[in-house]
Amino acid sequence: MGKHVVVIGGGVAGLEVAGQLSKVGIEVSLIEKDSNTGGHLNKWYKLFPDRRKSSEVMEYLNGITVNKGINLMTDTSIEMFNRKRDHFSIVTSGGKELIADAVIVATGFDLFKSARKEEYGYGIYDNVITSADLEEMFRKGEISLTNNTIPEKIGIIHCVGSRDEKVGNFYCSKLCCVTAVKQAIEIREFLPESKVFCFYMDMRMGGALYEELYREAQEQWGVSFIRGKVSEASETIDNQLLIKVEDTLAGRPLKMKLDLLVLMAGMEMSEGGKKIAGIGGLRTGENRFFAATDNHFGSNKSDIEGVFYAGTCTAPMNITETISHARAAAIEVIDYLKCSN
Amino acid sequence: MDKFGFTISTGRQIDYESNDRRIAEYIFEREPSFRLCIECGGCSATCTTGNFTDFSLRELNILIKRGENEQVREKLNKCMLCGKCTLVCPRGVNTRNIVVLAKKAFQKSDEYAI
Amino acid sequence: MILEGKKAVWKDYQKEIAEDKYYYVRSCVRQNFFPGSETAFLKIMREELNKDVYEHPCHTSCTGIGYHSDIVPVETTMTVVARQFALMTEAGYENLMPSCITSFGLYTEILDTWHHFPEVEEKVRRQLKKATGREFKKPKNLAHSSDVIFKFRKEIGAKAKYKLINKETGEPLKVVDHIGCHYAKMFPSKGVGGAEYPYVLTGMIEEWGGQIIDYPERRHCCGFGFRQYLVQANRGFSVACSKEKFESMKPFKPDMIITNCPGCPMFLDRWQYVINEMEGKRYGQNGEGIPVFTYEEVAGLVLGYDPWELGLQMHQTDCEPVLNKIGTDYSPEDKYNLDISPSYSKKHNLINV
Amino acid sequence: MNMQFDPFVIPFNIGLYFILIYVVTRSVIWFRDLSKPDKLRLQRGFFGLAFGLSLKEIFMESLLHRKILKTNFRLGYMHMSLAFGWFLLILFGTIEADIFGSKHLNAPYKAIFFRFFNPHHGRMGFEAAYGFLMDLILAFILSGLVLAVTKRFYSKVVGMKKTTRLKITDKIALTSLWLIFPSRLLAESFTSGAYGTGSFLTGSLGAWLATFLPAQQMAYPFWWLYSISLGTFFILLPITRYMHIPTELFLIFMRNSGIKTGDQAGTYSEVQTYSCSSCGICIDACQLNFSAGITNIQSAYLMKAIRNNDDVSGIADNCLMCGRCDQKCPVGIELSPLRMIQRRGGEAENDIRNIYKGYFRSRQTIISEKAIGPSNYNFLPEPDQEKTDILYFAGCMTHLTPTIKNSMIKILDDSGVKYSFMDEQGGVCCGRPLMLAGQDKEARELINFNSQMIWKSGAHTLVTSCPICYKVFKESYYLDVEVLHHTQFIKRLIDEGSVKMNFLRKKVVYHSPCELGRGSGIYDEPKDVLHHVSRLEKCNFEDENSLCCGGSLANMKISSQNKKKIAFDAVNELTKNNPDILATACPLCKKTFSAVTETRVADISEIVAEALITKSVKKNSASHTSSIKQLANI
Repeated sequence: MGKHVVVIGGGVAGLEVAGQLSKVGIEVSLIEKDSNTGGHLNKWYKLFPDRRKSSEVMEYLNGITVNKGINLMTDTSIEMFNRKRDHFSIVTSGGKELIADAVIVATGFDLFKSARKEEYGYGIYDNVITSADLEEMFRKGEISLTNNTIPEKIGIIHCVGSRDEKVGNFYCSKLCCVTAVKQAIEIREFLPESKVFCFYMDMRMGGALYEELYREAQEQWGVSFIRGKVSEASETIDNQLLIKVEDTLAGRPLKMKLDLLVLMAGMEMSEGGKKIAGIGGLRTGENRFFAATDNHFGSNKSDIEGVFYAGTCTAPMNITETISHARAAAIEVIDYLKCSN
Repeated sequence: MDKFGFTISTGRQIDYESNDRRIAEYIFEREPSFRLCIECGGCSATCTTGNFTDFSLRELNILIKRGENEQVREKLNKCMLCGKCTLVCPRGVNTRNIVVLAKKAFQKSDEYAI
Repeated sequence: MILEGKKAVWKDYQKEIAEDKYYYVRSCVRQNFFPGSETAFLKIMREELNKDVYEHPCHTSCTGIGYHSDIVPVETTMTVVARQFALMTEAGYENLMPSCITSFGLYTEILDTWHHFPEVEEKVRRQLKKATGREFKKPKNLAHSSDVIFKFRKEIGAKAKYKLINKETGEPLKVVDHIGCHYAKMFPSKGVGGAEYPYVLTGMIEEWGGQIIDYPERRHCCGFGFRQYLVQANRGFSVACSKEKFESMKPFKPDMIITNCPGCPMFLDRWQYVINEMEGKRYGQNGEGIPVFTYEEVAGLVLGYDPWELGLQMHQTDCEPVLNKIGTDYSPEDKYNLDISPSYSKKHNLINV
Repeated sequence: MNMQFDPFVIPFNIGLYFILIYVVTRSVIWFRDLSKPDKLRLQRGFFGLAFGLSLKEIFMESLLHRKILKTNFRLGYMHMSLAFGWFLLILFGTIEADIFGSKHLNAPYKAIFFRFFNPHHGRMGFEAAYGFLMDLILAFILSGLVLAVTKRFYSKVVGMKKTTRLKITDKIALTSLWLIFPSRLLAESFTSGAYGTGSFLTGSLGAWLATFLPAQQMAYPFWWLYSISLGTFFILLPITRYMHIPTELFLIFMRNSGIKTGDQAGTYSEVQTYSCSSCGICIDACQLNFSAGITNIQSAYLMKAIRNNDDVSGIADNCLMCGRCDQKCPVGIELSPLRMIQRRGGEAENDIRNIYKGYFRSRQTIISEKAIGPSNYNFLPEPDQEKTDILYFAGCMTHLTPTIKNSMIKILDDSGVKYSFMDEQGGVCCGRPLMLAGQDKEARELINFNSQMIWKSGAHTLVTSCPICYKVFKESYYLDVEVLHHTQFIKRLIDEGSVKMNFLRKKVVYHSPCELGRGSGIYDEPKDVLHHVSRLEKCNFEDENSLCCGGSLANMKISSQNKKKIAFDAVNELTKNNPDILATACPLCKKTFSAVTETRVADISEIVAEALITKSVKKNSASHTSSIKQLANI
């Protein structure tokens, strides 16, 4: 029908929606700020709950986008975009102007900057890392400390930057719990001699097969789960990490030495997203993610007609949900373009 | 010390490093389902003994795991082994065996320090 | 430990510290804990740095101790503090420089409260007017005296006679810094370097040649905690806090402890004696304790002041180990028979106390 | 020519006299270790009816193996041919030696090796006929032997799913046992071949062998082999399972004299342990084996582990105590009581197995607290119970199945009896679970508490809903009140006519709970009650043969998954011809079954309460008002 849609963000959501739209013959321009598409997926080694390689998902996404006539613009960001009567004019960092009948915002999320939880000493203590850093280690195929020794006791802190008023994030990032469980298992696979401790506030095993994974972690891998928010970490003379936490189920404070501390960084509205929100005048919610028009049946719609949302730019989602959300967005757009004829 | 009219108070903190968790290890080895406890407290709620005193199997579980053995020792002996806990446990933990094994473990540790 | 990381944090916690014209308010307890400190501070400010530091004779306690012991209601405290401000205003000063960490914390807290609840400020103004007929301007700049020493650490370093270096080995002294809880824990943005990795004392020590050591219980309170200490029955808890710190710092073999709070040096110093009496434990090297100093005393030492003039004989844990290490020239025999005759004062150019 | 002696008989003689001496000494020790009353029983038995009974039983069981024949013919035949056949061989051999021997009353070896010493014997007439008989017996034994050998290598042949695993001494003994009769056959055959004697078996085989072998020379080594294998077998006997051959005689006699397995290890428990022939019937009977695939803890293995002084705690604790093996054991060993003794013992130190230990093993003395640590129930309140006629004790498990509790209250209220609900607010455990864990001393504390409650109530009858409680109330409480399971109580109410009920047109299958059925021998009352209110149908596992639900408190080790497997298989059997209701009489069975089946699982009391024609309720019960409350919140 010779319509043109601009998709902002080449992550899972962006690729999915672009693929779906090009399938029905809509001309799609996909704008990605990085030099390659895939976003966070590239950083991850394996995915919960079934620990399949993230590259497999990437293959799928490439399958529906590569050579499908999608106009992909990498290393490109948006400088301006505004509505001109029935279409949008988008100016890219390259100074190029795109005219679009609809815009899909799929700017995704940023991982919480763990250094903001100063008391955990990320970037200050040698062996405090984030979930993303750990995935990097998994991909390299070796988990080692800064002095190149193998850690024996590994602690995982849940809810870093989530459900935490102190860093201004009241919401639950939803994926950290299951990521922690997944990574705990992977650590034990890599280091059969190691002991892994998860420090959680609540175990939020909502998704399909999450609870089963949790059970596996306990039963087969002997991961210990300790309920309590770690209050502070500090380095000991032998370069270990001393953490303080209340074992809320024992009702006693607990002090423990660890070799490696992994912070389950939460999800935050991406910087790119904030920028778009600014220049596009799009409404964001208290959690700073994009605010959709309706929580139940308008989760893809923005207040501006013709601008749609796809994926984690609206709220924390796992890949399954992101892909569904993106497909839903595609339907919304197609529907909108039909009516706008 | 009378000289000062006070003594240095000792904390309630669980010191994971210095605690002795061999009792826990003994049980883990023989009753793997011990690992499955999610501290829901179902056992404590239905407990026949708990009906009369502050005995809580949930608490006992965690104290064993943390190696707070002295507390466990005196609580342990209140269990009647009636088995209601095993029936209500949502995770299929063989709770009775945990108590029996814990008793055995203490017995052993007393005899020839396991 | 990744120093860059810390530096990054320190960058986030810069604070504005006035250049000159300070209105100095003394601490209630330091006068008799370590009287040499404030004296030395004034000498350094006036004679070494030639700053205008004004003290008002009518200045009273800020009631912080009473406030934190839950015996003085906050409104009363505010009114008393308002009076301090009034005195400063009358004296024509705008840069408030408390010597006490708790006062500093309290002023910060009150100013913040007034900022968020102007009506409270108004009420306090009315009360002060009614009670004393005074009026006040809020201080333009509020900095703790350790902030000021931090600001001028380089100047002091330039004039330094000694460095915090072991003159035998040439090794920098290993120094534990202990920051008063009320300095930044309540308002991290108001402390140099913030609450988690405070820089205020670290900066001085680095500048004067020492080496700061970071140990697990760095953040822990010294145990003063007002109610904990004031009530004898609670002292066991108080001393336990200090002990926790000593146990944690011991493996790092610190040469000395530097503090910026009236209470902390007192307790870190005296509790070492108490713990030794009760349990026969000592935490320093070769059977000694760990000498505890205030930052003014340390500044005085590097500037080459006489230790006994600085009042180091008031310390229960002997300071001599440090004096010997940095090579201070001092007369051990004078330690307890300090004759404050004008002649002695002349000889040691003692400022008139 | 007629020799009187040949060196090859020496091994046999050594073996024979060794075993005779050993058995005598052993029996002396056993007798000495008996408790006074048991000694008396034994003496009384010896000059009483028991002796006769024993002889009969020994003949029927030890020789003919009637029980095994009944449960499994081929296996029975195997055991019979060997035992009975050998017995006949010895018997007739001796007679033969006495009649035809050079002189009468010979040394035993003369009978055993008769052919060797009388090679010309048996050419014609009566001698030949007798020879024929001897060959027949030998053939009979050999046929059994063939079965035995094949069983070893392929147990299906004798219709068994599992066969016992052996230790090395067993293997040697077994080979020697196997060698005995073939070697006798060959020895006799060669001799016959050489002298042209022998009957249809030895004769013909000998003749044929002689055609291509030097029979004369071949015979001698086989006589040696025969003697040696006999000797070895006798010497190894005491440290192998074949000790059961002599021991079983003692067992039968002691049992008939009325001696019972106590709760402590002693002569009788040891005699039983040694009487186990490891026939393996218990293994096939065990649900842990055929439902959960646990194949190393069955009674045969327990008996063996005890005989070998192994650490048995792992085996002893991993058992449902359903008592199916007790029922099936052809030797009639009281397996569950023996297991309980081991549980009380806790973890024994593994014994260095020197030969002496094998022949005279030290008996493990049993101190409950030593093994398990003390308990402490001083938190229990002062027992106190209002006066009443009938006392109802629901039990812990029943509190987890409130419908049973409420149904009983409904029935009790309606029956008009004066009753009181002993553990309405949740009482103290009956003590059986502790006993099953081997903690009798601790259990005693709880038993004393409950006993005082019961005495204070002045009730004449105690009704309980839980078979576990019932068994312990009946057996381990020393009460002067009548103890009834609620099925018995309901039966009585029906007979007295104090409750009336409709007939429910429902197809019902009854699952007999272990503790109630095999445990306490109550099979009929439950079924009578069900007959009264519903269409009770037969199933493949009735009464003694009924299955365990798997939920048993007795198994300390079993995982919840394995429990489920057992429950699942049991339910499948019981619901084969899909009944409307799977009825049981135990809260634990109900709970276990309900978890794994769509079919409605109901306690008999529920079904009765459902069918009840309620009269105008009279005020007669202390806990009446509150019981109505409970009815309300079913």
